[in-house]
Amino acid sequence: MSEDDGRVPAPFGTRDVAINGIEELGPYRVFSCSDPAGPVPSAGQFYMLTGAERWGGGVDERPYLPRAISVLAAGDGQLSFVIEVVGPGTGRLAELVDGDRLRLLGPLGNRFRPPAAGLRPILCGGGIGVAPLAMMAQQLVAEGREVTSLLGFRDAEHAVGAEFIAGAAVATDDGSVGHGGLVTELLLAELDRDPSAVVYSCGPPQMLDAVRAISVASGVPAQLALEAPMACGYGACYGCVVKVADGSYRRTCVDGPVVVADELAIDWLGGERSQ
Amino acid sequence: MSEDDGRVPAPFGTRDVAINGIEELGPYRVFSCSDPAGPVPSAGQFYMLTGAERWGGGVDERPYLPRAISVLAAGDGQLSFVIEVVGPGTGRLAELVDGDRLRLLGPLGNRFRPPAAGLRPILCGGGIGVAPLAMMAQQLVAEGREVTSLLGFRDAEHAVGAEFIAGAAVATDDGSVGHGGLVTELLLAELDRDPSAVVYSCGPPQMLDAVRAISVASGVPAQLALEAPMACGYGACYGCVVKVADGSYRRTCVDGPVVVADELAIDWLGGERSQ
Amino acid sequence: MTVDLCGIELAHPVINGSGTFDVIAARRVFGAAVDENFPFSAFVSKTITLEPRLGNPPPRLFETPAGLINSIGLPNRGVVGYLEHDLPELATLPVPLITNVMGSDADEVGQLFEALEPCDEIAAIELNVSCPNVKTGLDIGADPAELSKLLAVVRPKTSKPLIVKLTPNTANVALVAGAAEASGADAVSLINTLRAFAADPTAPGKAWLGGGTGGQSGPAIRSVALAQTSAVAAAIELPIIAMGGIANAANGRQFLDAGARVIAVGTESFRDPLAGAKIAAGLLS
Amino acid sequence: MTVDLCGIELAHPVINGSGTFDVIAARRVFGAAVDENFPFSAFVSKTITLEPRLGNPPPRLFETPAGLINSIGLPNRGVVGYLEHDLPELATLPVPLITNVMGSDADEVGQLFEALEPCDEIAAIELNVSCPNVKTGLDIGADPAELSKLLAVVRPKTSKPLIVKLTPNTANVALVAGAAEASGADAVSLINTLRAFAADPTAPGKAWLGGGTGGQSGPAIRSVALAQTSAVAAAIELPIIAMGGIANAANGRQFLDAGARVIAVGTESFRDPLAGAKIAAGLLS
Ligand SMILES: Cc1cc2nc3c(=O)[nH]c(=O)nc-3n(C[C@H](O)[C@H](O)[C@H](O)COP(=O)(O)OP(=O)(O)OC[C@H]3O[C@@H](n4cnc5c(N)ncnc54)[C@H](O)[C@@H]3O)c2cc1C
Ligand SMILES: Cc1cc2nc3c(=O)[nH]c(=O)nc-3n(C[C@H](O)[C@H](O)[C@H](O)COP(=O)(O)OP(=O)(O)OC[C@H]3O[C@@H](n4cnc5c(N)ncnc54)[C@H](O)[C@@H]3O)c2cc1C
Ligand SMILES: Cc1cc2nc3c(=O)[nH]c(=O)nc-3n(C[C@H](O)[C@H](O)[C@H](O)COP(=O)(O)O)c2cc1C
Ligand SMILES: Cc1cc2nc3c(=O)[nH]c(=O)nc-3n(C[C@H](O)[C@H](O)[C@H](O)COP(=O)(O)O)c2cc1C
Ligand code: FES
Ligand code: FES
Repeated sequence: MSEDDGRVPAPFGTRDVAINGIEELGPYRVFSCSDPAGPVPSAGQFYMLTGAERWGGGVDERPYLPRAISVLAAGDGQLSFVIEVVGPGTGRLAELVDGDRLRLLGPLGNRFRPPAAGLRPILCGGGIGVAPLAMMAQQLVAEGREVTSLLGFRDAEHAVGAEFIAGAAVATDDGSVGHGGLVTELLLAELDRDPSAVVYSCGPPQMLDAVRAISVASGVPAQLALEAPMACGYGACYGCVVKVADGSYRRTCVDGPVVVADELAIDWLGGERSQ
Repeated sequence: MSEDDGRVPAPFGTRDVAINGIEELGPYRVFSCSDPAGPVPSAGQFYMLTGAERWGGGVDERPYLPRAISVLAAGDGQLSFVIEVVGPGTGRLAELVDGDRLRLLGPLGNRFRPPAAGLRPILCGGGIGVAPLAMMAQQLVAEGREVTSLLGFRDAEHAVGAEFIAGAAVATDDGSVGHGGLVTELLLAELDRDPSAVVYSCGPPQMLDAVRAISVASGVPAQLALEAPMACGYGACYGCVVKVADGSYRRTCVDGPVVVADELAIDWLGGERSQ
Repeated sequence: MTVDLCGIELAHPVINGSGTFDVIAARRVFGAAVDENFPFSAFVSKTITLEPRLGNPPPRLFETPAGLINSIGLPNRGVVGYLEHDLPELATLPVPLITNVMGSDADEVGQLFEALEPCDEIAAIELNVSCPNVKTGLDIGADPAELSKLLAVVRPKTSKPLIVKLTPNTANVALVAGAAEASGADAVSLINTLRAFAADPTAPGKAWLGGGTGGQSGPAIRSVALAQTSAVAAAIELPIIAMGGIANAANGRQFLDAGARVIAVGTESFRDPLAGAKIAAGLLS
Repeated sequence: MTVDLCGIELAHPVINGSGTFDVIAARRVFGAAVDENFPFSAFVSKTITLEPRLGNPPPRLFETPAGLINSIGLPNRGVVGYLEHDLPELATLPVPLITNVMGSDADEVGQLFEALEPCDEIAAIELNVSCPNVKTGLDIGADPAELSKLLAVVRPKTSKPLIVKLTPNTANVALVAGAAEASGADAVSLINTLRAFAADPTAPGKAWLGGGTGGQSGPAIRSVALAQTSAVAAAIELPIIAMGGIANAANGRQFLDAGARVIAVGTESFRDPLAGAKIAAGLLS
């Protein structure tokens, strides 16, 4: 998926927009902003976000660089995002309140490709990975496609994230909501039932790797939206690479974040730390 | 004034207090906090202040170090301060709102000494230098002393700072309020009228130097509260020095901020930049 | 505000730091706007080596107080791939092209110079001497004598203006700059990243970066960059391209005042791809 | 958590960086609490020289992104004044005293060592080798050979444990540490401040600091300090006292994991005089 598949150019340079809607959903924080100047993003794309004021000054004097955040929903010149706080960058983004200015660059990256005719789309996600899948679900439903959504979470607290996709089946690690176990167990059951599907996936690296392995083993195509630490988001720093099948490295920001499962090297997770 | 004149020890280490009162007065911002754990400060003393959250992230990723701020008033476990924004540190302090936590160290430094019997106290200040003088005025009035207060400001906007000291005579550079000219012209007139006085002064370096020169020339004693860029405020860094009469350097934070006029080297301003 | 850099006329004094802006990727992301509003008055390529390099395994980045450690490992197609794939795209740039190269010895550098020699699209060569000398373990550019030896061999192999990009990891950068000047360099650029280590926050004692150590950039190193720029400006007559933590026009102005002819923006472009243009505009106003 | 530093037993691994805590002033400001809750397991004096020094004219400080440049200029009473005025006050400290000294040549350093030799209150000497060599302009500690020559002369002049405080402004600090080890040092400490320049924001091209150039400290230099600590730990067997931007226990832990036996807190003490105690407590928990 490294060709540019007709993506619309992003405005060159950052722009400041105002936050105009905040919502807490359990451990997640959803916020919206008005972005009349920006092109309409597609599911899978992301923005580099910075608080326009006081970005920095957190633990260890961070954050300093912008943070990559998937678009959750878009329309009518509005964008929304969902954040899970894991460090100083997401922490600062979650502190922003209505009226604060957000600095953004984007939309960036490629996007999920539409399912081939006859293939049933299955969305399979984990944790904060629900964001691009929620947007994909909306796109697919708008096109009249039937969607199967499978979402995995740590526990009941996080499982409220399932609300982002209507009708999603849920798995939790601790069994407190839905299936007790891995979301990929739900995926295997679905594929058992009917393998003529295409899988769209986003979530923690271990989950994505399981989806990759299932896709490779079963021949069911899968599009994986990857995460990687990013400094720039537009191909300038070469920092966000992932190892691909031929042993070389590919930039997640410009040749991703969406990759086809069999494009990844089998040991693509090797350089990753357990988070 | 380098001996310790019975100052009360400051608590060892910073403490966090809550801001519980904010007031705008023209270009000045006054804020109060409750500090039940701290000793009662005296006029001339100061605190090193930091916003407990998000100190940093301003222009050039500053502020990083705490900022020295004179105490404006104290009593009943409350402290108040007045800020004029000149850079990232004062800017951040001025952003703090009710309920925000302020980190403070102090009270630090020496203090204005009481006037000798028979000497009439004249307070002579400029700009934000009004803060320690306002506290000194209160102390003197509480002791039943009559006080002459002379305050100089840039313009009418800043001259609202005269409200910190009841009954102060005002000079402005642009003549928009009170005497048009330097506050030291008012001081000379007062000393002409009755030279058996002691001058307490705080303000911009050029003003303090003029007061110093008047004191040295007239023999009227003057106590000057100096400002210097400070990293620590408690004598650790040796960064805040001022040149004294014997040609050596003295730390403003522990052997000041109050110095007697004739203790300063004539060229003490030499290393200073015009601000 | 036009600036002469070794005979190349630049519209303003702001260029990019090598390896911190990929115009080919930027065109894919931002389209024609990149060329219409090109942020730099010259474009410096990332470092090209003789053979292709994959670069280091991830993670390659670590955010620090007011900066960034990178351990990218100079991924590039090698000089043949560069000439074949990249140069045609770079030839259409609206600004002069400076090609940055690195080799581990005089032989490699010489071959690189010879390969670039016929390309008229390349206005100048920037030689990155932060390559560790296999024998001493020091960067070649850390030692004035080593650098002189290298330049004596390779300088004659190119007719293009030669910019030597010094390493900051040395005891006295002015001595090294002096050696570059005496050995025929046409300009020097500095500073490259400071040797830095990122500890894995999750595994005590382990390196976070796939490449082991890395290089610190960003505002954290600005004061060191300014000190080295001043020291070099006092020691040599050559034009200086200065960089290191420049994030706004006021920062840039300080480097120009310290004696730089041209300034380069690196890490700040990651925060805003238009940083260079904004800084140039700020310098003009 | 007790730590052995060249035979000196420390209650925990956190000491102060030379010149960043003045216990005599702290007692004036904070009273008896300083001794009752002393933040460090040993106290390192500021640098003492043979002759008294006034230090540099102000301004002496410049705040930078995530750090500080200082140009204090080593004000001190000279070794005679130190022994007469400061030592009696320091002798009552609740922790061992390490006296930091600097001299511009072997003769000066030798005299300093001899002057301190009879003082039982001094548990160890830290030798600051960031002094510029008048002939080469480099810091004495920037060159392994220079340092070996110096130590060959002065090492025999003290029976106290000798800590060599290395300069970070060198191409390969591990080589210098190796020279210190081979020449009889009992420990090394690092890093001192990075050579830095602060431009006067109000006067283009002028230095802000009264002393001209200065030294960068604080979190901005932490990644460089970690890299140098790792490199030195890999090269020598001596105990290492590591510092540079340590602001919390997690930072400190990374230096210990990188091979330091003891860590020192400098600039962070300016933000909170109890920083050392808080970091020590954090390491224990
Ligand atoms: C394309 C894309 C889309 C994304 N979409 C979303 C989204 O929609 N919502 C969302 O919440 N997140 C999203 N993320 C993830 C988000 O970008 C990261 O969680 C965020 O960058 C973390 O920043 P932080 O400062 O909060 O945490 P960090 O402190 O950066 O910590 C994150 C992890 O990185 C490691 N790490 C890396 N560098 C450092 C360092 N210098 N110091 C300490 N630890 C470090 C740590 O192990 C830590 O666990 C997305 C990422 C990508 C690439
Ligand atoms: C004892 C004492 C009492 C004080 N009391 C008060 C008070 O009651 N109210 C009050 O408002 N102020 C008071 N001050 C002054 C206050 O501490 C300073 O104005 C404050 O530290 C400035 O910080 P800043 O970040 O806002 O500005 P800075 O950016 O620090 O700028 C202040 C000036 O310092 C220079 N400067 C120094 N370092 C730098 C740097 N790194 N970058 C750029 N410029 C630099 C600049 O020329 C600038 O004009 C007092 C100071 C002292 C010493
Ligand atoms: C991600 C990254 C990659 C870099 N790659 C190169 C490179 O290929 N060649 C080179 O000479 N310098 C390289 N540099 C160094 C920069 O050109 C520049 O010298 C340094 O980052 C300091 O400037 P800054 O603080 O503005 O980033 C790189 C820096 C970064 C941050
Ligand atoms: C204001 C100041 C004064 C210093 N004085 C000395 C000194 O006298 N002798 C010395 O060896 N190091 C001195 N240093 C260096 C520190 O001991 C320490 O090596 C350096 O600051 C790095 O640590 P930090 O980042 O924790 O401050 C000084 C540092 C500062 C900031
Ligand atoms: S984030 Fe910089 S290249 Fe991908
Ligand atoms: S501010 Fe540090 S010694 Fe005065």
